[in-house]
Amino acid sequence: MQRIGVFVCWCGSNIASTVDIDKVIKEAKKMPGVVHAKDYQYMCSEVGQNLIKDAIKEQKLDRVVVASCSPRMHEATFRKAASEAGMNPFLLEVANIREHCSWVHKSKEEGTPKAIALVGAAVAKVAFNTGLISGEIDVTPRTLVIGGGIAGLQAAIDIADAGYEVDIVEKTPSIGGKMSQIDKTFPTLDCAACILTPKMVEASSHPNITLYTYSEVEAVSGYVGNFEAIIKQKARSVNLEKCTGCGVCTEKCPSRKAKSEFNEGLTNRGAIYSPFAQAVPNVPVIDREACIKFKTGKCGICEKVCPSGAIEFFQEDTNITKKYGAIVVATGYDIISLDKFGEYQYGNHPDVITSLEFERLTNAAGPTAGKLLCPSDNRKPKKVVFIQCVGSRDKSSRGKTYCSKICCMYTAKHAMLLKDHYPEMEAYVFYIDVRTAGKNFEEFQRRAVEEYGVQYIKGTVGKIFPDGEKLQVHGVDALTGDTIEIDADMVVLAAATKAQDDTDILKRKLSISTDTNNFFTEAHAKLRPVETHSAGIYLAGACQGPKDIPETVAQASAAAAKVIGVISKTKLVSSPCVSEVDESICSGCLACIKICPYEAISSSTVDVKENGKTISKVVAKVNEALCQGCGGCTVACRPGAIDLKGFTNRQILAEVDAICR
Amino acid sequence: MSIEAKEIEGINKNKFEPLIVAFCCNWCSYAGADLAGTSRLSYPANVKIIRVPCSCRVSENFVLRAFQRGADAVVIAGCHPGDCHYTSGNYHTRRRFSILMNFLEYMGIEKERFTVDWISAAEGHKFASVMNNALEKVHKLGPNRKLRDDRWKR
Amino acid sequence: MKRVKMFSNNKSKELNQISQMSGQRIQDCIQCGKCSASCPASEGMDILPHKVIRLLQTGQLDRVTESKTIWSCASCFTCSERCPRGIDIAKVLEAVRLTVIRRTGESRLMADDIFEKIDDEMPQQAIVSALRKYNK
Amino acid sequence: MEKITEKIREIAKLALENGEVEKIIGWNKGDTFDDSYPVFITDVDDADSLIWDNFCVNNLSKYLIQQLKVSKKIGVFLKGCDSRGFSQIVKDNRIDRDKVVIYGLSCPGMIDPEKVKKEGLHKRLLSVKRSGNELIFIKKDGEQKASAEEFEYDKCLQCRYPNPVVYDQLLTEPVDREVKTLERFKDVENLEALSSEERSAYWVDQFSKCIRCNACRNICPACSCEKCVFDNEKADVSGKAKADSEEQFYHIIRAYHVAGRCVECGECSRVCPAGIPLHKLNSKIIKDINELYGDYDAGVDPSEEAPIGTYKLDDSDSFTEHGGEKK
Amino acid sequence: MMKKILKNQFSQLFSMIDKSYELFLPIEKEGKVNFDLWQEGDKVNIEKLKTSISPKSVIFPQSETYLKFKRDGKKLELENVGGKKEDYVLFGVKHCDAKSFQILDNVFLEEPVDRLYEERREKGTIVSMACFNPEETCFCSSFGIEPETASKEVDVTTWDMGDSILWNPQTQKGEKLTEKIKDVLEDATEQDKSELNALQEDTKQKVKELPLANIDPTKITGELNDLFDSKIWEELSQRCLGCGSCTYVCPTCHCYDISDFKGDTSGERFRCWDSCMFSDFTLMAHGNIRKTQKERFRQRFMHKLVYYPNNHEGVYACVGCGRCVEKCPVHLDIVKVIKKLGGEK
Repeated sequence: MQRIGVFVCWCGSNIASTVDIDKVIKEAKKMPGVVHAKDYQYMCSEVGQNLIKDAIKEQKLDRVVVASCSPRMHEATFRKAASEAGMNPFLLEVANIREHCSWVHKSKEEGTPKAIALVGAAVAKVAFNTGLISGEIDVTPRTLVIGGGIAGLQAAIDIADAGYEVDIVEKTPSIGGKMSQIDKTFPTLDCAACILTPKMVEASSHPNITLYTYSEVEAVSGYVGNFEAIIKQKARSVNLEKCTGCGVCTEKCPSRKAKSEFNEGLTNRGAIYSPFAQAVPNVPVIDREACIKFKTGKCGICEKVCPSGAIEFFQEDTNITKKYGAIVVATGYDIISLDKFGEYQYGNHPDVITSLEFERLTNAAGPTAGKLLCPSDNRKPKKVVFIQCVGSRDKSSRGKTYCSKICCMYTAKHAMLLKDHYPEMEAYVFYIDVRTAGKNFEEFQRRAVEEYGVQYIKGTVGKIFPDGEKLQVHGVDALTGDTIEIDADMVVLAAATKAQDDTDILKRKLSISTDTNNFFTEAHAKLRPVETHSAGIYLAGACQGPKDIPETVAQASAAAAKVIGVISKTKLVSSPCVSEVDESICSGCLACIKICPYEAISSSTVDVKENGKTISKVVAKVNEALCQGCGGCTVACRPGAIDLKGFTNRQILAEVDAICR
Repeated sequence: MSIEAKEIEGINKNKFEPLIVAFCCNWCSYAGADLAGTSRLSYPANVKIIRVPCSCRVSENFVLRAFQRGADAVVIAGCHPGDCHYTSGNYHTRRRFSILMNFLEYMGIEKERFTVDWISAAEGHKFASVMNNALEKVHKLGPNRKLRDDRWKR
Repeated sequence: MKRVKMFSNNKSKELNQISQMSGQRIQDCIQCGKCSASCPASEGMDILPHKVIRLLQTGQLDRVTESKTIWSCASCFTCSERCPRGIDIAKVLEAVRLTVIRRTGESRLMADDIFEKIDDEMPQQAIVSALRKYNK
Repeated sequence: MEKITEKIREIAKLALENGEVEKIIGWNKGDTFDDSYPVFITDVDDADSLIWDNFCVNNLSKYLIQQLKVSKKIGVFLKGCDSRGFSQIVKDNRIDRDKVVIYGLSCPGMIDPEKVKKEGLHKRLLSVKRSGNELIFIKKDGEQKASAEEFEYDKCLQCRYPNPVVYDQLLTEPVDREVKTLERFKDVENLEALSSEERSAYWVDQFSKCIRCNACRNICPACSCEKCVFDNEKADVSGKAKADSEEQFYHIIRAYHVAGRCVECGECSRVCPAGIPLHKLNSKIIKDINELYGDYDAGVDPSEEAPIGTYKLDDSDSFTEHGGEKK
Repeated sequence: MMKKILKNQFSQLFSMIDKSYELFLPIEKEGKVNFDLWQEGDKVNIEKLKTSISPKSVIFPQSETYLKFKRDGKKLELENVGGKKEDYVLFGVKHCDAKSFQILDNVFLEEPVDRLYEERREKGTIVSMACFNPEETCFCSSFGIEPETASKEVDVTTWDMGDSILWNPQTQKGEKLTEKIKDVLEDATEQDKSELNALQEDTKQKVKELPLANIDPTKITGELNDLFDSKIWEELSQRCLGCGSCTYVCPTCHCYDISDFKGDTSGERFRCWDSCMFSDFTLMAHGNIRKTQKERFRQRFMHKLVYYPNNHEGVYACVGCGRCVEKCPVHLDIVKVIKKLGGEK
């Protein structure tokens, strides 16, 4: 028979006012196995905790029940106290008689019996508790950062600076991401390149950072502290070591059909190309779809002209397998396709462009060397119309229900820059609402209106009619109620942001979750904003939801801090409340494997003695480090061979019985 | 006090004191119950909560045992689909108990005695109202004799 | 300009009727003006479609029923197509027209009168939508 | 059927002789007309005792679980329903398909001795032969003919898979029986139509007959666990007393455990000494699964994912008041 | 003195008995006939040869609570319950089943006497019914039972003569019952008796022709150890499912398990049928002594055909009722064992 001690907390009047403490104590003493019952005003106080500790020692208690507030509140506190008194902390259970009892019931008539029932349940359960030992996991002090945009770079650099190895895996030939395409940044208007490129260089030159550009994460297995990732390095066809980045090959390449991704298709590039001047690594890559050599076997000019013999047509995709302690997902965002928005003529008329294209057109390193010219005939526009919320806040199938968050600000920026460079130009902005929450944002947007005279129109555009070189923009001013016509030279569409298309694939590789808009979901909207539900995997930047650069950088550093918190430990403590298999009962049907969201269960073959003969049989095996203790497997297991420590079938049934008295 | 609670109060006057066993997942519904408490929403004392890590930990054995031991209704509450702390647990809950609920009804146990619902950690009100509804239904139905083990005295 | 008592919660029965008849969630409108901007018949209107919705939001049904707008609407459904909030404005206007007609209780166009009204120039849809609008 | 019996014997001999298999599992004939029982043959000479007749109702595939622990390769004869049971056992990872040679037998429908007895035909009955849809009862005192339909097991009249769904060698011409698909869930619908009071009364009455012999469990091809939860002390659910609630618990859990795995062989009902229509439990679950998650026939297509143990994001949660809405 | 009752007076007869006894009759529900407490309106079926469950369930119920306990704080109260207080009549028992009662008596009434069983036996008045229509699965003759005659083991023997039954009390209990129902009884005529003889002769013939008539347990000879180690156990048990249907329908099987039902403050200790075929039958703290179905299977039949006869001057613990022959899901019945163990190929 156990020696169970019950400790009832008054929580001042919080519990005592609607629960007759003495009665609870009296009843508790009658409960099977209970040898000691005490109450105190504040069990969580030092005095209260000592009460428990002393009783454990003096009364030789081997189980403890504390009836107090929610276990989510103080279970840890009391278990710590118990272990300080030399008892295994998992031999203590908490009966929640505050949140679940005294606070929801008005009278002692109601509260007292329920409190007794809840204590009874806890006593019944604790009788079956067993001392559990937390496991220890080794930690690989290396981090995998997926995505080489500003978020990935920031996180990587922060982690690397703390003295830990980081690998960055970037899909495209160069790190830098969306930010590298941007001309200037709000609200300070300093040039994006000027603040980004140093970070890119730092990342590439940092002794602790390894870059895998033109690479993708093929598969991820393992668990916090011990992930194993397979990284696919796509064939670059150019030797990273040999290439000096002189750029001769890219100039001489005869194929000029491919659209430049970096310039949003406003210019063409060669089959062998490096995305942009400041690309890191500054080593070109051969686009095999476009390359004549690969299509026809002839050509090979780049090979001839290359002074350092770096061209290697024979290269093939290679897989690298590495171990990591933590993972940062920083895969960024994309913008929606505009085919469904026929009324704006995007794609039909070259002078209707997206904001990102506009960035390129105003960028000194862009196709027009920074001069704002109409793509149609390179004339200088006189009237430019900006349309916001193209697909944002859109419940129809054409767009996204959420606010893309950054458009208001960058549109203000665009309009302002435009007026700044070409005061004679007219800038019109159609908006539904202007949202400028953020440090110095409102001021920034107002400057566009008040100092630069950008014309803001509350309303939107119904249709655009191409009319010679002009674009007839038919809109409405919702405030005056007038329909408006503007003969514009250029229309800039603030297309909605969206999650990357391959989010789903990555999500499955990492077994993390996404929200209805396909952005990765954080563990808790407020309190765990950079964690995912899978321990050791963190989120940074727009892959978690639309963000501007300051927020992205902030979250990246936050993720870095979280990562360091993990990999700085040599060992991790794993919760002992995990599933365990009774091999003598397990039939090896492996129904549990299908249920487990963490791939914590695998099949293993064991030799068992069955009436004399030794036969090998298949059984389920739980990887305690992977198991998060949801208990799904225990229910999937028909014979009840798998049980969940801390929440065993016996314990829960005992609670049920106790409650039903 | 919520309207439902008021109504229940009225019914409580009569002798029948139902027993409701509620299995709540640690991350959403149990926290929701805590919130109900912190926000002093009242629901009747007939509801007794058992804490499980995830709604998918609730085995059909537990449900039946509760009925055997004289529970008048059983409630299972978990995170909303898509919000499961363990990413997919509640999806399994949803299938298992869709089947079990229909099956118990087929056995002659009134559907109203078995509730499964999604209650997030932020839905203290929902927790209270779900419990109150469950109780209201049970009051309409009266005590549960089906599946009940006569040898078990309550 | 007349002063309206805003957001008087006493939504008239008819207003509910309108959202019921149309099956549209009027409260979803964020006044972007897309409907008005894309309306081909807006010249003939005294109140633009987005304003109609706004007035309905604020419970000023009468200002809508009195307006020309509801009769100048060609039921071409462009607004419905383009509305980013997925509101079928045409349906809403249709519902308003119905309410008016139910009040007065007589159709403005009888099926029998159609034939003499037909001329070969007139597109089929015009007749159909005319009947749809004026005959209840 | 005699012809096929011959075939069976040859094949068994051959397989044993050339060492293709170590053991053959088939049927033998006993003393009474309906006594066709499972037999395990390792010796070529015993092959001649094998038979195939109207009473080979036993599904031999479940024996493979035990037998394959000691044998490397086994040959087994399977009917349509048996083959579904076999596939399910393979799917449940209890046996290795490659260790089995399946000789498929298309089944004309097995004869229910109870029905024979009801007609009083069992007296002095020596054997029952079948030609087409006609049965010939051979008795000490002359013969008697009758239509097979009247004597087949109810479950056979409902059979949708008379031909094996998996086999290495088919020993018979495929048969095709027209099935009244509408009647598949008739029993269930009839019960569903009742009030919950009536339903509960019905089942309480049925279960009160249960003597806890576990025949339903032990014959069931889906009940292939090494140790059943009801034999597992730790699970704390096994009550041996003859008490209503215990029986109800047992049968509800058993039906629930075979959810999505029941192959509708109807053996549970056949073997129940108390005559409880246990298949009505499984049918209900099958019906619901089909309605909720799409038609699924256990043990037919191994590649198809079983409906329990998996999920779809847009599964409806019929039970919540607000339906299957996802956040 | 032999009596006679017309069948059209049965309902009268039953309600008469019902006045002073609890009356157990073979009652038909959904085609299945079993012995059950008779209530007005029940469908009584005395033709049915084999009830699904043998009438042992009346003198030895499947589950019987015999001890109740109550806990108050740390105090424990105990109370003996169970057994049988009311007199009862068990009507329509066939000879094979009647014989089985004797076999059970040998077990339960030997020292130490089983209180519950003893009570049930004392309170019971057994009325048997001879049978004239043995079935293909019957082999009671193999155990010296003459189904058509009056069996010694019962208080009253009856014969079904078609529109009437003949009634022959054999013990005091029998006489006492006869006295209580004399109003419906009339004396049997000579003609009745000659008809009876005819029927009995006819039955003797039928029995000889039964397919299982030639089953002979006495062929089982030889050293106990040899029988124990016989290879047939391996061979036969292969196909045993390990279910308990044979045990639970068997009129002579009498193993039971003792178990507690624990309530909160109260609970009860009960005994219930158990089957030596179940894997956990001999499960003990150190493990299971009968590891495979072979051992369990062997135990069951060695007990019936060897151990029991050895301990009870040659009486076999089988009465040839043939229920196992009918009910075994895989036709693995005692007949096959007797044959094999008797040396048949």
